[in-house]
Amino acid sequence: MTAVPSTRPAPAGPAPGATAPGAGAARQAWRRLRRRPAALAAAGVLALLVLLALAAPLLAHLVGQDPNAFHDDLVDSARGGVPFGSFGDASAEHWLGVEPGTGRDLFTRLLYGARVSLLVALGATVVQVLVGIAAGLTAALGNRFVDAVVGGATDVMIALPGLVLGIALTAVVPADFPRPLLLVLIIGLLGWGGTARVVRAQTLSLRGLDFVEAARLSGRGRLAVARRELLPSLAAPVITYAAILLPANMVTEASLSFLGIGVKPPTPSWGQMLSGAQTWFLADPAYVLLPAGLLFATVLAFTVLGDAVRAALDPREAGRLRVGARKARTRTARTAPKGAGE
Amino acid sequence: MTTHPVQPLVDVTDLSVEFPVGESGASVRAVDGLSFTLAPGRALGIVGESGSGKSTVAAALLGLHRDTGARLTGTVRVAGTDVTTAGPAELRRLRGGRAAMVFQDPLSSLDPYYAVGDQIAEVHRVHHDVSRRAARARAVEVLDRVGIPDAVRRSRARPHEFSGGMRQRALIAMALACDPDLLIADEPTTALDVTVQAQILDLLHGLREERGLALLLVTHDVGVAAESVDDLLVMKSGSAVERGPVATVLAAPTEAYTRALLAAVPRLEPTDGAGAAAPARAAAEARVPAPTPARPPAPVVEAVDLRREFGRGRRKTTAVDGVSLALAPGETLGIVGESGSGKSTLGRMLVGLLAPTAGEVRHDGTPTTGITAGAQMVFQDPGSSLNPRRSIGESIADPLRAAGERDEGAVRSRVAELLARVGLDPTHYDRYPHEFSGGQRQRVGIARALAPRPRLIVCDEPVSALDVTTQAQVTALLTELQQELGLALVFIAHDLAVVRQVSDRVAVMRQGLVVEDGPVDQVYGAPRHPYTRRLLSAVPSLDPALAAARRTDRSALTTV
Amino acid sequence: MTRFVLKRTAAALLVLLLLSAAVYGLFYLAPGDPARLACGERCNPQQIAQVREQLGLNDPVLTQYGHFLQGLVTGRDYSAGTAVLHCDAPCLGFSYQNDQQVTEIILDRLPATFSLALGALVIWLVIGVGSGVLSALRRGGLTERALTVLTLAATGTPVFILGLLLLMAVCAYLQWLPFPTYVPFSDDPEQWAWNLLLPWVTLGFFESAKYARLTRSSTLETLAEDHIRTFRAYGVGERAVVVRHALRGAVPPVVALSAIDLGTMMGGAVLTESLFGIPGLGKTLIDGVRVVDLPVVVGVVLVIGAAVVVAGALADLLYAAADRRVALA
Amino acid sequence: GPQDGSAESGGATGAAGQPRKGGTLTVLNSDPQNDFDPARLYTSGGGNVPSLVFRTLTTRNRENGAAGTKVVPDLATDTGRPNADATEWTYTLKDGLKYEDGTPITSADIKYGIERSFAAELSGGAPYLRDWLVGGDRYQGPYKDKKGLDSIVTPDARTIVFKLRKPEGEFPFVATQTQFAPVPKAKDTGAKYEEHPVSSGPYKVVRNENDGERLVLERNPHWSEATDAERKAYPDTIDVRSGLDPAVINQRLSTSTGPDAAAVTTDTNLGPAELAQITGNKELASRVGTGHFGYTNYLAFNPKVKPFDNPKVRQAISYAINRTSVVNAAGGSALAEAATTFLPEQAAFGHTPYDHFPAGKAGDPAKAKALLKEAGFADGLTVTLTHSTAQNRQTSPEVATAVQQALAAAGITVKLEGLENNAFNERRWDAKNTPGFFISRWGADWPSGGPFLAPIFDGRQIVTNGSNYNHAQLNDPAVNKEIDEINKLTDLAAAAARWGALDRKIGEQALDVPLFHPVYKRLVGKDVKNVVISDWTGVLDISQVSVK
Ligand SMILES: Nc1ncnc2c1ncn2[C@@H]1O[C@H](COP(=O)(O)OP(=O)(O)OP(=O)(O)O)[C@@H](O)[C@H]1O
Ligand SMILES: Nc1ncnc2c1ncn2[C@@H]1O[C@H](COP(=O)(O)OP(=O)(O)OP(=O)(O)O)[C@@H](O)[C@H]1O
Ligand SMILES: [Mg+2]
Ligand SMILES: [Mg+2]
Repeated sequence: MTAVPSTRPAPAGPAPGATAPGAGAARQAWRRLRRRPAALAAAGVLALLVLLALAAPLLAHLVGQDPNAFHDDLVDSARGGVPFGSFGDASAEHWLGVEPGTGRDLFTRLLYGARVSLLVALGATVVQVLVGIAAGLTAALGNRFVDAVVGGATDVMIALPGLVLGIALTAVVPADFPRPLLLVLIIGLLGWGGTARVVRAQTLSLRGLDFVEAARLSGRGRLAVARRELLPSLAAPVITYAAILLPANMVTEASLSFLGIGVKPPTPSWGQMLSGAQTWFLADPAYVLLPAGLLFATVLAFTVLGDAVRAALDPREAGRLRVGARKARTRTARTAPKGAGE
Repeated sequence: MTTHPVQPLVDVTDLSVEFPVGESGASVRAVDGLSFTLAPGRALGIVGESGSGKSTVAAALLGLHRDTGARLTGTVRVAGTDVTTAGPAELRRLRGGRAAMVFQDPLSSLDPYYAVGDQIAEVHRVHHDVSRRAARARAVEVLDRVGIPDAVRRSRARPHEFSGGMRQRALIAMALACDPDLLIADEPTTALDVTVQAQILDLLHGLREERGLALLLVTHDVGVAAESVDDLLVMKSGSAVERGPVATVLAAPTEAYTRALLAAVPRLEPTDGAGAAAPARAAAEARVPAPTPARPPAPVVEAVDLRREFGRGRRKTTAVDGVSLALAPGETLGIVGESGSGKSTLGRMLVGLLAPTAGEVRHDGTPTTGITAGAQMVFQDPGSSLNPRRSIGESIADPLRAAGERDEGAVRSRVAELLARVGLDPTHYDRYPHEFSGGQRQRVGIARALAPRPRLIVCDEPVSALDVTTQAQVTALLTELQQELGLALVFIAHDLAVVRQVSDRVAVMRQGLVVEDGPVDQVYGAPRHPYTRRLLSAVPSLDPALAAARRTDRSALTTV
Repeated sequence: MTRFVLKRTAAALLVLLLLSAAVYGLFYLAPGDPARLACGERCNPQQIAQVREQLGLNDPVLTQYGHFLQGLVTGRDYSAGTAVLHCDAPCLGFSYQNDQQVTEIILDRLPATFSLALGALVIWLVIGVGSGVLSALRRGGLTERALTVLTLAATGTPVFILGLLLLMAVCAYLQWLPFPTYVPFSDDPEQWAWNLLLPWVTLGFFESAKYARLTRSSTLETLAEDHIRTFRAYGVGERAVVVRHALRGAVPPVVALSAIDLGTMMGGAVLTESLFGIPGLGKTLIDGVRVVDLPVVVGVVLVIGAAVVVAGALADLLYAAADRRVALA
Repeated sequence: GPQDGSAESGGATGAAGQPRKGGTLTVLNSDPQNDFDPARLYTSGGGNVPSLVFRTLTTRNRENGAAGTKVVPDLATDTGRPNADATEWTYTLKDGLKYEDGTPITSADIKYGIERSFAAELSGGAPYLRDWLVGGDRYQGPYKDKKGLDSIVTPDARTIVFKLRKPEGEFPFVATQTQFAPVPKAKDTGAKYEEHPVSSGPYKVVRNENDGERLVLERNPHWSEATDAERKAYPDTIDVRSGLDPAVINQRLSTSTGPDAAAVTTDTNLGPAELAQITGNKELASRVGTGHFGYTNYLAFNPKVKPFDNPKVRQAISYAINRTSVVNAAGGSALAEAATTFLPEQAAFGHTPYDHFPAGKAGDPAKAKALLKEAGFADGLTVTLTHSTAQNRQTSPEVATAVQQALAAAGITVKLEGLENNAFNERRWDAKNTPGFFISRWGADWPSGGPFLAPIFDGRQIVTNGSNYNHAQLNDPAVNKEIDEINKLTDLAAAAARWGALDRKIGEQALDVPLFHPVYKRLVGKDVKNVVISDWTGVLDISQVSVK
């Protein structure tokens, strides 16, 4: 095969290893993604969850259950309200059994809970990522002073305990302010430090690259350069990081519920169910295992998918195992410090 | 050193290497039925354009393809070991113990976290059952041998504290530490500038003479090979096209491919014969009016006592230290000098990417600060000068859009026009950089520089990362464009031969200062500054006999 | 180096100032009247007024904050009824809920928090880095997958559930260990360790997945670097290559993250502390927030802030030490 | 008291056999003994442990059940001798009373102890002394006001006389509070006193770490059994470990291994989940002590807020309530007993049964709808219910949702307003800003109807610049007068009957909807004997427990 056009100066075919012509970056990433069965499975699980969450009212209607309706007849009041039957009194009516104490239908509550949990976790992640990118870019592109200020703000945010902020916020925001949004804000505003750090580091290393300089020469303003040249390159590390943040946010939502700053009852969320279920795992294991299992599956799926997306976005992982030289050449040109010469 | 003289040290028969690529099943055949032998103590050079499979062969000799998914067929015997079938332990003994490899990139080939001496000692201890202390002593000894001054102290330094040349010496020292019979050097000097390159080549030569090492030198620079080897093997697309004693192959190539390859090599000698770019330069030269003292045209760009410092306090370096120059329309100024002499810094100040600490830059007579539309730049590394995540069309269209062009059709047609102009398929607007070869990417870079119709283009080492044939194409394109558009060009390179081919005038830089400047023929023909003379003598020659003579010259010069 | 330290210190002081101001501000918003809470159940209005006066809550917030800052620099006096208590500079204030100087409270609680964080650090480094390396070595294999799922299981389970499960399994069901009660190191180092084992494992396990992933990806990244090829080409065995050279590349990010995590954990791993009854700062903070004990909350938040800043600087230093290519800014 | 910090309440079996002296009793608690100063503890005595260290003029009768609601002498020879109109109470100290250091206890020490409780530095404690003693409302405590409180007179070292502003027939109950414990002036270290309070009881403090997180008590050699009829003091050592998670405490008690076999808790109840497990296990069930403490959880109305000004609306809600759901939300029938009266179901309170708006087990939505229609809300009604977000199963979201569901059946849409616990308490006790409809609860400071009804329904106790417990701001001269009359009685049985009748009468106005009375269930370790649970505290009496 011909690796590089030899003496022929005329237009030549694509270089070796190139994918089919005309494919956009996104399409190529998708193609790489498609080759990973684990990623596809993860995406499938997530899609199913989202679908179920979206269709919660419909499904609840179909199975004929109201997630908030009490069923006092299904729980044993003398024994702390534990459901009568085994496995949370699962039955043809209540597929996954009922909640201890209230006898509310667990299946529909889990469905509705998914809405809140996914919404809060995704929302918080979006906030963290957006604020993190903004802060990271500002720090990296601004002067020393700006960098120091943003760095300080990051430290302040990391050190502020979520509980103090949460309680203070719940006190000032009006009672009818939507709780999920409040949770998104609390978790999001406290958790952007990591993203900011990642973005800052990445931007610093990208800033001096030739293509960024070339873009500056084209006469574009700073912002336009940052948006067009830097942002796309930040996608991979940010996605990786977001895949770590997302499950962490779900767990945080659970912990906040545990501390009483969660969503408003009777709206369920997995986190809230989990914190309520805490003590029930010996008396009524189903009550704990269901939300815990769902949370775990979601975390696993997000992680696997995140890993795969990051890999797919990284051209280095395009399937070529290099013995070395070619990659090395470009790399040194980028990162090698200017030697003093011999 | 105990091998039987009758048995070749390296015996490669019918070697093929295939790499799996892309989707299921597809593969690239990097080496295709190659056979050769290397006797103990001899030196074999493998030359060929980029991608011809040279590095793959070198790696195959040490079995480095194991577990990478590559498929090897044929036999490879090195120092009595069958590399394709040897067990892991045997292979480890071979690696380093019998045959040692020196890699192309000296910085990334050493572990940044450990002291250089420790790394050499570690490798030494793999092959010799000695104490840590003895291994350290050995490391110091070999470092001293390769000419690292103050080796005891320097052995404790980490790679980043070494300059490029020193690092390459350290890698050679690492190879020596294990007492191998064979040294495999894969482009050992590509990342270095000419003077350092000459030193390394001299070192290799000295070691061979001293220890009777066999050498397998992989390079795309025919000049480097000419200086250092006994036999030459020319590769193309994974197979050998020609082989024989170096003098014969260079002087009387039998294959057309070899002839083309040789023809593409830029020469230092003022021959107007071969060399793809030479005619172009001649034409350009003809256009430039002879120095007319009457009224010189207003210079396109003018540097007035430019200075630039980096860092503060003790770390302060003066990259450019008071440079003044001027460039007329249609003129090409070559800038040469060793690494770190301030060439890029100067170039970046000329286009406004970097603000000078003192002095000023004038475009068409008016002082400017910051970026000006009339000045563009072509970067050294085609890999990193294009955003891998944007299509090339978008990159080229950037200046047009920045200038306020909103009509999509107009943008596209202008980009197509530019692509055609630099010799690319005009329909490739939506392709991404990685779908192009190095030379093609450099063309894209040039097209982007042309887009805002600049009056000045600063080319910072535009061809250093390309192999000779591609190099020739790109230089030819540049001169052609200049001629056609009346551009002023600043051409930065450390390759003196290339500079000679394209430039009208040349400036030699050293430590931020222009030590000599003038018309090319004058500077190359009768260098006044000793530094210029040293630079020129370091350029490898295609004639092995001349190379030997130069080597003697050099040792004389450096002892001065 | 001195420059670095000076600059960092100045920046740290600024951060701490901002933090204390932020906490004062937030408290202004937070519900709960400190005087009423300090006074106790069913205090009558006169009593509350007395307590409010006593706590200095009648001053404007800014004055209160000023007093706080002044106390930091010069120390303050507090009335304890029979005598006047002097709180030496840096005085973080006096908690009327606890009748103790905040500095004392923090010093009392710090050992427990520190014990918990340090042990957890060891666990997450061992589990996280260990499994990270193992999965880098066995990439694509069954071991890697099993490790990934295991560490993710730990991360995907809220720490209060994880801890409770462990506690029930180990102490109640299997009865391998008695139920842990915190024993200070100074009392009995051996008991200290035994009693902290479960909290360590809980927290360490919970955090480990993050480290496993970080280690794995950094190790893989380093393995793809050119210098690794050098050592392979010189016959260095695969294990030595990974452990001596590739793992080294994972050290800086792991160190940096550990430093940050340790820093924030100085504020106490609230849930773990309360589950296992460890008298640490986290619980102190939560209780402080609940009863609106401003001096305690400000004090603990400042400790966290200081730890975060110090950890950040330390991470930078370690980074620079591990990789001299990175200059100290 | 109005809050839950002192949640205490009688009768478990524990290990069989005769109690003997010796051994170490471990106490596993969730809340540390932050306050260990007698001046700062509330009426319930701060979770029982302090009563091992502080003796008071009178004390609770340490017996199971209803007998435990009686007040008996402690340091004093009797429960107090009132003058004719019960405005002056005289006590005489027993002979041979000593502190842990052997010095004698005098009446001046008791006076000093009470005076300390007026100091702002030592805030806390109940309001009664301040409200009742002559000059109590202005006294600033012995640190600011060295002269002392004139209304406490100590004619000799064994006699002490209290002068009250108005008749208080229940003064002996108040004299059980730790404020009536002697404090030697010479040993007073102000706010630091709690680190090592000087013991007058059977045990003294030998270790007090982290502000009461770890307490170790050992025998006080100077305590004499002869002077103390109430405290048994079987164990040699009491080791209190607090700061534990409630789930962990209960699990440890149920596993009962090692020192946990001789362990009790003074602050952690069994939750519903634990109860579900335990009821199936005979051995465990035998170790559960059940107690009743005078507490009522109710829905409170503020008639100043529309539509709660309309009695028909309040009645409709009373009819609609589903007490089965509410009880389940509070942990099931074993942990909560459905209530229709405001007074707890104990004779000491004067409980008189009534159910003015019978809702049955599951509520009567039809009746509720009818009443709403009469009130002009034929198309239903939307109201806001304020509750706390604390996970306490008392004023918590669980209870609120149960109410919400029940009212939904009657066409009342309930919007929930969950407040952080501090904010919730501030709101519900803020006269100017009381929510129209909220979940509340009230507990007795001593087993009598007085402290139960007076703060809630006495019009003179409406407080506009502090905590107001009269949520309905009821100011009915007839009610006020009756309260004054009952307070004059020193015959407690007669008083109880009248409190009961008053409760029944007020109940007709539907100013609140009684929901349930909580029941306390607590586990003890398997070696714990002599578990005594009085109806006064509702929880086991630590002074009676033996571990041998
Ligand atoms: N690991 C690999 N996987 C797939 N293809 C590879 C791999 N290594 C090399 N190739 C391909 O094999 C061919 C020969 O590569 P090789 O690196 O040996 O060339 P070379 O002659 O050394 O080139 P250069 O001068 O650029 O170093 C090229 O087309 C290259 O793209
Ligand atoms: N951004 C920078 N910060 C600090 N020092 C710099 C910077 N850029 C260049 N230098 C220093 O300025 C000097 C000149 O660098 P410059 O890049 O101009 O050299 P060059 O001649 O282009 O070398 P090369 O041939 O390696 O490209 C070097 O000593 C280099 O270390
Ligand atoms: Mg190569
Ligand atoms: Mg340069």
